Amino acid sequence: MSVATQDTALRTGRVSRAFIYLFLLLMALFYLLPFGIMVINSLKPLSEITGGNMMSLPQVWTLDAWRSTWSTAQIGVEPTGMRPYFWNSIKMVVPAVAISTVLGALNGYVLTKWRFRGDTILFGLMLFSCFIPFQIVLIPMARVLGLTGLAGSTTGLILVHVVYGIGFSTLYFRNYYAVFPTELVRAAMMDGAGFFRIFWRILMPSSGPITVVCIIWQFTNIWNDFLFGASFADFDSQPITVALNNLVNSSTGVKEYNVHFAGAIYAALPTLLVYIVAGRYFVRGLMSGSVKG
Amino acid sequence: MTLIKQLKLSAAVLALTATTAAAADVEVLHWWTSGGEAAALNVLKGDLESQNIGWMDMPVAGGGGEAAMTVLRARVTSGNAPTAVQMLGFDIQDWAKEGALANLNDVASEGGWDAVVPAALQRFSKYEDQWVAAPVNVHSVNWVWANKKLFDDNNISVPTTWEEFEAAMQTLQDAGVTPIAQGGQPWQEATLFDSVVMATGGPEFYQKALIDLDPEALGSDTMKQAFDRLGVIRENVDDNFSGRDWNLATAMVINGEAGMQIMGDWAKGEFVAAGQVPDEDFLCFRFPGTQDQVMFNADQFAMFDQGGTVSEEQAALASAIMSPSFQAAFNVVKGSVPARTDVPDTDFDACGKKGMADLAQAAEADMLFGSLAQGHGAPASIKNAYYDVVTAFFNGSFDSETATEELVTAIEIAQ
Amino acid sequence: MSFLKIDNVTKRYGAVEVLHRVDIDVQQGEFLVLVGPSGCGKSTLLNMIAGLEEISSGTIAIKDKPMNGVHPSQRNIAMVFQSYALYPNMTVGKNITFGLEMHGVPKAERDAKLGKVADMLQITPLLDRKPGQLSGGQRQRVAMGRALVRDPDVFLFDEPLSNLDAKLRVDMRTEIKKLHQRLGTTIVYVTHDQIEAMTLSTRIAVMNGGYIQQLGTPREIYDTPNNIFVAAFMGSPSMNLLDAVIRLDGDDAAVEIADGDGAPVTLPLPIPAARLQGRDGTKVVLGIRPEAITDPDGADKSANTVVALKNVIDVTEPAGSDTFVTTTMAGKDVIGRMRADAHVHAGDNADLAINMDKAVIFDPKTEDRIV
Amino acid sequence: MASAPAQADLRTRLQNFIPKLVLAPSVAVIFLFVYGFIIFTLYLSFTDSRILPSYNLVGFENYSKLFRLSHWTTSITNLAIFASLYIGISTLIGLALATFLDQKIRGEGLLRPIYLYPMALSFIVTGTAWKWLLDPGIGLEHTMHLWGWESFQFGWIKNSDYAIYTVVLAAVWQSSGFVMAMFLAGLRGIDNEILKAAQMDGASNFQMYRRIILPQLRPAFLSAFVILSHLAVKSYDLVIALTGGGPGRATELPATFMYSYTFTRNQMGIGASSAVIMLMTIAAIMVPYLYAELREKK
Repeated sequence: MSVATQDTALRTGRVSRAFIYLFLLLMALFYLLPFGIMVINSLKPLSEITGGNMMSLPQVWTLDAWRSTWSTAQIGVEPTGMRPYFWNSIKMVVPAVAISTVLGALNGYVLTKWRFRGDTILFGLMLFSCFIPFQIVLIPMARVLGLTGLAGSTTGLILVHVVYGIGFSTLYFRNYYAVFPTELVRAAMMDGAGFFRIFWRILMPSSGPITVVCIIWQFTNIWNDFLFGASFADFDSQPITVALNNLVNSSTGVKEYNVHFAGAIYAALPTLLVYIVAGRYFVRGLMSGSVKG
Repeated sequence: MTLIKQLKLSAAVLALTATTAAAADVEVLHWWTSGGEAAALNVLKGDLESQNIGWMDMPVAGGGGEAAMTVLRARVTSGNAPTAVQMLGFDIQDWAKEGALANLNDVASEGGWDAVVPAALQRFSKYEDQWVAAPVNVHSVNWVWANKKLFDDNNISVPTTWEEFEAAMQTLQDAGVTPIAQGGQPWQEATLFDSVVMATGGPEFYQKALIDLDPEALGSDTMKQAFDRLGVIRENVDDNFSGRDWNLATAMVINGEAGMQIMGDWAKGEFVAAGQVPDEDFLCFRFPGTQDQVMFNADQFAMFDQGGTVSEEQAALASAIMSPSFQAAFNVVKGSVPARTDVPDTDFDACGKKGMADLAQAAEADMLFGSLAQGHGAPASIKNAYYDVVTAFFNGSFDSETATEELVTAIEIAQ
Repeated sequence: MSFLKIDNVTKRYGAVEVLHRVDIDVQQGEFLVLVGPSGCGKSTLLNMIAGLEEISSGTIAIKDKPMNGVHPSQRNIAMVFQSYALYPNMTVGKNITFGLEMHGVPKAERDAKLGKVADMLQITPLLDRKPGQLSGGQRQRVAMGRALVRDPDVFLFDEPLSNLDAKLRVDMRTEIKKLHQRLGTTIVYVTHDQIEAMTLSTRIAVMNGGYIQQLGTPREIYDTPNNIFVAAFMGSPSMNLLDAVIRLDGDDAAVEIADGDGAPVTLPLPIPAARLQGRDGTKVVLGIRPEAITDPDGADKSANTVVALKNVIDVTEPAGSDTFVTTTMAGKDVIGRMRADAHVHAGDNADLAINMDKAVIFDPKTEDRIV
Repeated sequence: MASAPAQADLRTRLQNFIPKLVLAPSVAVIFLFVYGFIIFTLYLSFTDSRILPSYNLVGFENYSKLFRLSHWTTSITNLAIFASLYIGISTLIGLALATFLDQKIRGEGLLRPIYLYPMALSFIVTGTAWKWLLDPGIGLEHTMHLWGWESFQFGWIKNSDYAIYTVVLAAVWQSSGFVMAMFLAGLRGIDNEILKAAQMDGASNFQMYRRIILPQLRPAFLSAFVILSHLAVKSYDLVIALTGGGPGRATELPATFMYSYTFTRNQMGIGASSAVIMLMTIAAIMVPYLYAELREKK
């Protein structure tokens, strides 16, 4: 299971190797370009952007845009910057990711190791739920949140994200646990471990890779959500994507591109961090389950 | 919550004056997020805070309030409506029809709103004879904003007819300038078309076609002619217009890349922000052929019903909005004109003064028309159907004949 | 009184019945092997004893206590799995004592038991390693240690040797047998390998298609298989099964088969004709184990009925200790076992001795044994 | 199952009950929040709902209106173009990157996150960045002109006929790295001995990929297909941020259509009917797939 590299390499000639490297580098450029330009331009003063070449490096390097976006940019009536919204998002994402991951793991565990009649159909139904377009759930969801008294609260947002995250997290864990030896579970059962003890002591310690995949996936999706955040949040629980939208989509006034870009980067920072920190485990995690179908 | 509010309200009634009331908060949903707009709202916020009423800000920018309206839908459905919401035209009527809005009649009669707000505006602020919204401003959309230096350099005088307008565009074209700066979003193209229809068919035709939605008028040759004229304007727009924001188009006029922009009076804010002075650096005039008409839209704040009554904070907010001082302060910044006609024009610049005079005059002569593109001609479904056809034409998918036919069908489906 | 009683047990999945009314009584200290091809139901039966699968009907009782519905951990049984099922995240020591920990055994006692079991299995140096660092044989020991430490009433083994290489398998087999003899525990052992079944068991249950085909000591199973299935399944190389016809002559009974040239050969049976009353001339299946077909010098001297005949040898397979020969009788390949120094070669028209004492006769329709 | 539950002890009965109890909340919320809402939407599609849900049934009127809208046809066509190109190209690029990256490439550890990171960005950020880059006035075309390549032209985003391809471009940019990761994982999971055997059999590199490796990547293909198709169907933010559905309505997709009819046009009935059609389309594609997949595993 240790992945890092493996010898699926073929014997290739020097010309084809050169071609491979060229292709890989060009693609790297293609992937870096848009974001690179955002970074570069967020470090320029506004005049340099509107007057000049967007691909050139800044003549004057400045962090002004970054500073003002974080703490003083006008978002709505208050010049608060994106800082408070950033924390709103954190407060929403962390519990939502944790809950949906744990639920997904438990569901996967039940669906593979405690099978019962109709479990496959249930799983199919859960999986299909990933495909529901979020636009259609807004109104009924709002109603439910209102009835449960969760409207406009971070708790309500967490609920929404957990609900629509369960499908994928269950999928990941189910596929992972499907290849997890059932005999281990049986052995633990005979050793006298109960349902939860087997889960925590036997399955969880071996679920590292898939947990990473699931967390990355959930974190990215929930952090980047705009629709639910805008619709179900109150003035004091709006997530950062809504703030970014307010910053970038203001209808009048000078377009402060450098501030917009800095804002976009702030909004993307945690997810980027998650990818960079956990990315090495990502391929490993995918390998150990989810793509094995 | 409701009970507390009622208690507070009765306390306020007992004290007979609003200022002594205990502090409470208003949550305001709006899409005024840019620097200037926010500064204007801050006037309102300060006003309320002086009355010990806190301001909870709930901005949702995007799409001229479209995003905010979606949020509103979710909030109302969940029973967690904001206290006050920025709204346009028919949206107010639609929400009032749902019974969601609070009756502001008491505040209105106290402030004498009936006398100072033009009747055409009241059509949107009132539902079944009840005031449900407090109008902040009146924007008008049949404005042309022009670069004065380019006009002077090319000896162009302010056009007053279509022919003169066409000639002016030609002159600018010949001089190597983009004649018309246009933003490429459906609402901008439709806003332009509003003026073209008015100029081509006259007020009666406009009323019949775009407000009463008479299929015959919609499918008439006059409409086709209006599309033809829009086509002429399209030829005078650079190819890079698609997707462009309106203020970027304004910037083109400001820095002399383009000669004119047909846009609502909010464009003025961009000129002012760029340090330009009306009549010296830029010109504002009515779209040729619509000199006597004012095609308007108005931002209003609707108050959401909080348990069958107007809360004391809502009342305070409504009267603060309608106070002449706020109306003046806000509209000077925003570029629009006050919704009350009795506000002195002293603080306004030349364009503002002209706008106020035009409004008063048009109100008098019954020449005040809601802009369809801005949601003041017909409900949102019709407005968007109208967008669909106009933008398809402007982007070259239809010729004028197909566009006319499509307009009839699209509006019929939307009804 | 039996120690483990399987009484009329049936297993159904929905409408499909996979085990049919199984009855087995296991006495204390017995080593019962369930053997059969894959899909015969042996693992299902084992899992039901373990409590890992529900019993559809019937009863399983241990020490006279019905176990239906009792949780696996409460049955005082232990199980060794085919894949060993060692917890990959725990050390060997932890693996062994996990069950004790779950049952609330105090740490000191756990350690004492662990030490004893580890000594017995000679795995003391491995206790701090993780399963991933162990060889197959070591894992096998750990798995057994995990079962032993519990000191259960019944040990269950689910094909425990099938993941080992041939040499290790033989070693471990011996070790399991030793362990059984030393501890005198009751064991139920599942395998598809008939050699394991023969070598280890005190009794064997041969299963097929959800039925017990035969339950008996290894000797009984081997010498007097109940039916063609058991006869063919047990033994390697497996029993020769030939089409034959009964010939009764007065008191003498015989069977007639065709030799390599198609000529009829009569083979006398060591039983009175009365036992085949009324079957004269009927078709039967004659079963002869390979070791009953030998070179004349290698024939069992104590046997009563040895038939000598000549037949052409097609193939010889010297296996060191013996030489297996293939010849043709009744249109089929027939395998015989000769001494290593019998000096036969392919193509020889060799002398063969058939020990008819060991012959069995089956009814071709019911496939049951007649004699 | 017909066992003897009366005899089961408490612990066993509890143990049998717990798994279902654990699964129950998830199943309940899925049934309420997904299938309940789908049924609600189905119901709405037969009502005259406008600004808020109404319960006044009008039969198939919304559906007949829907199919008279040229705008709807456009968005369906666009989805067909977008989804097929997006899934196809992402898969191809992902496969190519994974294959090449699997050739013992120096610097793989650096390249992999570069390919992968776009997935971390929200579609809003992606859309904003690409909008800028593709705008002929300020983006790539402008830069090329400044660098002296005057004849360079890349104005797809402004062209009604080509704008949908810029949406494909940005979407591919975002997800192909993710697909790469899935294929890489698949490649790393292939047994080396098979490859050695194939080499001994004299298979060329190309044949080896086509005949041996690709067929073994089937699970990765399927996972990629599920993830990409769900992203394609849900693509909303990207279009809004990149083109706003324009020029005109040229890049409208069913998701944006549904949103605009439900929320900005106050024609919730038509919006709901479009959602129903969309869900039916998804179901028509996904249900057989899920059926085949899940049955196989049993």
